[in-house]
Amino acid sequence: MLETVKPYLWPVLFGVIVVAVLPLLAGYVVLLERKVMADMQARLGPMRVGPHGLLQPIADALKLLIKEDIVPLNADRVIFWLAPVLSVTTALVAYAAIPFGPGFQIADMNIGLLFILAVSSLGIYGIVLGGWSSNSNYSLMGAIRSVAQLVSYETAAGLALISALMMGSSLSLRALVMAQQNQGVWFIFCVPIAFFIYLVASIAETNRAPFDFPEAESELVAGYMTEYSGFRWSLYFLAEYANMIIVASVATTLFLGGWLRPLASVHLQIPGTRMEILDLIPPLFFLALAGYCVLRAPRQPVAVQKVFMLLVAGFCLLLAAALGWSLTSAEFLPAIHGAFWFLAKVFVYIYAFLWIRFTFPRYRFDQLMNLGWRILIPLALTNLVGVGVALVLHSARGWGLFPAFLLTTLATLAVAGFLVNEGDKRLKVVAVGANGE
Amino acid sequence: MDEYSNRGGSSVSTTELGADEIILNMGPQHPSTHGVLRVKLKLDGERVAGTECIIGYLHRGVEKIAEHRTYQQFAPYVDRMDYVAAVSNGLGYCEAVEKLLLTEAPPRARVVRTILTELQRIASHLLWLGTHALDIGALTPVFYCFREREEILKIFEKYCGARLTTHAFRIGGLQYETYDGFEADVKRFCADFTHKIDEYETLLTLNRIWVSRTKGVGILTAEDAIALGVTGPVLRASGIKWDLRKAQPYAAYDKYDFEIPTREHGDTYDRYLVRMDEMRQSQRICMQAVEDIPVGAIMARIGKVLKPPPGEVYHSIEAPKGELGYYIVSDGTVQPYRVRVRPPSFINLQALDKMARGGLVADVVAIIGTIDIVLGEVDR
Amino acid sequence: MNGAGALDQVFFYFFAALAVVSSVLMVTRRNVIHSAIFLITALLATAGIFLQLQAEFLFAVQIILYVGGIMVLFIFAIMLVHQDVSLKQLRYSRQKWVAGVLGVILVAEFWFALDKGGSLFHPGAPISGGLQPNTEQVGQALFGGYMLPFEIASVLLLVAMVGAVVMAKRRI
Amino acid sequence: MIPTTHYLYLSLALFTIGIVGVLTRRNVIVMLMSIELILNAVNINLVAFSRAYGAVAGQVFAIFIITDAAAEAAVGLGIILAFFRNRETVLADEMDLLKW
Repeated sequence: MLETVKPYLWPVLFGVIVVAVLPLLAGYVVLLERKVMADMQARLGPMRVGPHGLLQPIADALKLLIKEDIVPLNADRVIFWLAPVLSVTTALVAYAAIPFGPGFQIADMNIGLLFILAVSSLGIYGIVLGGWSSNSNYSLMGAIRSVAQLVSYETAAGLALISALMMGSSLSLRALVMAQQNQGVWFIFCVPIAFFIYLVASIAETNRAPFDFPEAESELVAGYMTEYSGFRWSLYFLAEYANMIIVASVATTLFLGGWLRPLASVHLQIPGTRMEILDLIPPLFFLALAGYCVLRAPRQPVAVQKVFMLLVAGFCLLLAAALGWSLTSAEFLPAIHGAFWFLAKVFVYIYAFLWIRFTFPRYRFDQLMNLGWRILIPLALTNLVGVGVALVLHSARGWGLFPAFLLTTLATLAVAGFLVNEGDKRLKVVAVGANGE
Repeated sequence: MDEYSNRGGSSVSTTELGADEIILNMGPQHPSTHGVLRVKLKLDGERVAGTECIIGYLHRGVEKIAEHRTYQQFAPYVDRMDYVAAVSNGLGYCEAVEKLLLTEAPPRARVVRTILTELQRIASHLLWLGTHALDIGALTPVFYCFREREEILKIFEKYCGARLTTHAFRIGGLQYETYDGFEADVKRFCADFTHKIDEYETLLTLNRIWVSRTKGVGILTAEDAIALGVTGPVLRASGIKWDLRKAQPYAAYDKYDFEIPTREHGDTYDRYLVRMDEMRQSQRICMQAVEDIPVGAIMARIGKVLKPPPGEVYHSIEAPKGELGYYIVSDGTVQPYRVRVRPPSFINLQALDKMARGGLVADVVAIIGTIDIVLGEVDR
Repeated sequence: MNGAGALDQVFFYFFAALAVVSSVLMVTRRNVIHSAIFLITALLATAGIFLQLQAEFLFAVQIILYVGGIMVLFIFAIMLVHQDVSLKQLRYSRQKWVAGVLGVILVAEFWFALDKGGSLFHPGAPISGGLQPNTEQVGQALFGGYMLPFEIASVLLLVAMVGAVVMAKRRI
Repeated sequence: MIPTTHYLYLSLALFTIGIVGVLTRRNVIVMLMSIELILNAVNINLVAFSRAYGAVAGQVFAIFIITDAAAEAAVGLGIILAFFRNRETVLADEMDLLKW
């Protein structure tokens, strides 16, 4: 019996780690978002709880936990209770397939990508049922909008992902990363348009601005979660941020080389040792961070905050030590550094999300649908044909990888220009029509 | 009472297809109705089949209060109407009473009034720009706008001690002399501000999403605008060159060189552009005015007790939101017999139905923003 | 019996029970949304059975298409039609007894057939690893021998799409 | 190893429940959902046989059936919505006019 259980031990342990760490991570993504937003808007952001607001997520979580839980009159209680749980569950289950590093993956499924797509498509139910069971107009409209939006943009996202699949010829996420290693190029450089389509579609899928219709505050107050409060509301929030991390992870794995180091095929070694110069970046980064924290510590206003800042510095030092120590061991090097690079890429992707959110106004719902169906999906299809052609040119005609993809990318760009142009023309016609009324 | 049933945001779901139309209540507690405006939307799916504004949630009886106050005592009340452009309200009222008294403020007071009023126009437009962009979903411009508005409010604070409801002017001139460094402050602000407007414009003017959200949305033709009595930037965006600062100059506007920005389509985008240009023009006026402020008295000789001769007067100025008119009837006592205010927001709000009908729900939000209403002024 | 086999059995009977119970609930619930939720549960349980049968690709397709696509469409439609009224209406039509009897007869018939004839199936010894690699196998079959049916299915989908648009659009 | 007949019994159960659902419920949407359940039961059969005989054809046909179900749901729901718009009902026994 023990033999039966044994292979499941590591995955279960990884799963527990993910489930335990993820809410915390999501909380800090929120803090990051608020800090980035503040930076872009010429203010400071949270500064009160902990130095530079470092404890803000924990304070927020505590506050949400002890808030009153309000259930609207005539709400469908069971579904009202179930919906946020469903949202979070589906978001967490999707992590099962994501390779955070070469050794750190809960399950390497042969249908890994399909699994993630399948599970995240279930996330719709959390939104729809929550909106429906609240018994409120705003919630219901938010729910209906979100269904339409998610269904449309899932198509575009799926089509964009297929081009990476064609490059790596596998559905297993680990195999896809290995393919990028073997071919010596991140897929984003081969299929930039697919990456762009996925970027846009993933913003829409996670309901982030400029596509945040299900919760457009100036129109629908808070959309499907208008009637939610306290802990249930925070579950939705957790699900949203967990989903953000998932789409970022998928994009990282498929387009940005997963856990691979930038310039993974360059091996510049420090003379006399086996260590590579580029591998020194992660420990040095954390060392610098620790140094900064130590410098800032005396400037903190309260003694507790000084201590906390030093603790943060110690934590960074610990990470730097772990990353540095792994340089000496060939076994742990890819595992630990892989996780570092993976998370770094995920955060870059999320930063792009935030940047876009604070820069652009919100689309209107019909414009969103137009963008999805009339531009992104045709473009994704064209791109798919382009990738196919390029692969044939590469493998059958012996073209180089880059000339082949340059050609098809340019062709796809031309189609994109045409589509956008047509869209603009249609807009003008609509405007003239409105004038005529 | 009316054809619309009284269903709030939390009522039973009515989005069935069978009934062709549903009623959605926006406000009075809704994030984007700018205060306590309540709009009942009759929706056909996502299309707006009709709107009805329900106002009065902020009614304080300002006009009635005036009948029980002396002329000077009433002056602070007008600040509470359009509370984001209090200086303009004060200017209109003071000039109206001065007209009633058959007197005029001295030249220095008039120039200072012009400067402060134009600064107030910029501040009001900045607030409009920030909230309008926020309604359309751009989160960042509002903070930039408030940053510059803050500078203006600082100048107000230094001048008269108050930031929002300033009560900056008195009947007959000014209470306070300008503080040391007033000119320098205004000049510094004006010099910086040109770049700041460019900054807002880089964020919005050519942004595809912004253009697609505002162009062709909420179109108001010139005929409709005139028929509805719309004034201010909303009117000028429809292509009518009408600005009281040029048409019947007051304060010191006849001395300065500025233009009246107009556009022709009358949509939300044009109104946006008109207001942006107006801020530039206001900055231009301030620059000219601050260059030479005449020296001399700041208060006309009118005495402490004001008893205007019996009669009536209508005086209007170009407030940031449009024509702000005061109709005052005097019966020869210290208190006005009747004061009637023509607030620009109230009149402009009438155009909402014309602009919103046939559009989408999201457009209503944009249109309420583009009219630039302040409920304190609408309800009085 | 080894442990993996036992696990296999646990999964199968769990999913089977889940599927049957939730489909019974689906037919009997008064609230249409609840019915839809139980159908979703049944479909997910079926997906679990597909997984247990080592048809991974079908497992993903079942969830993406059936649960994530078709059932969302159902819920969408239920939300669009007025559903408050249905709570007060009779659930079952008048012929429910006839239908019940027919159902019992149907079960008896099939049960008899399976009971007597089940042993007549002569499956070869199941391939130990299942049809692996599953996705590739299905893909090759789909684009190889079943190319024509595949294309016909796509035409069917196109027709259905046009049909649905025509049906749903108020003014064409 | 679970015998193939167990899958067939499961399939039978789901199939019968689906049939009873179609025959008894008045709500057309529930009837459509019952039909989905029937198709699903067939899929279980196909996949079970595919596993038992080691032939991929069963799975391919299951995919075709899912395609079919999607088409059916789209058109069926379209009809229901159109009907509901005109008649304000989704009950089968109230759909008793050929023309209105």
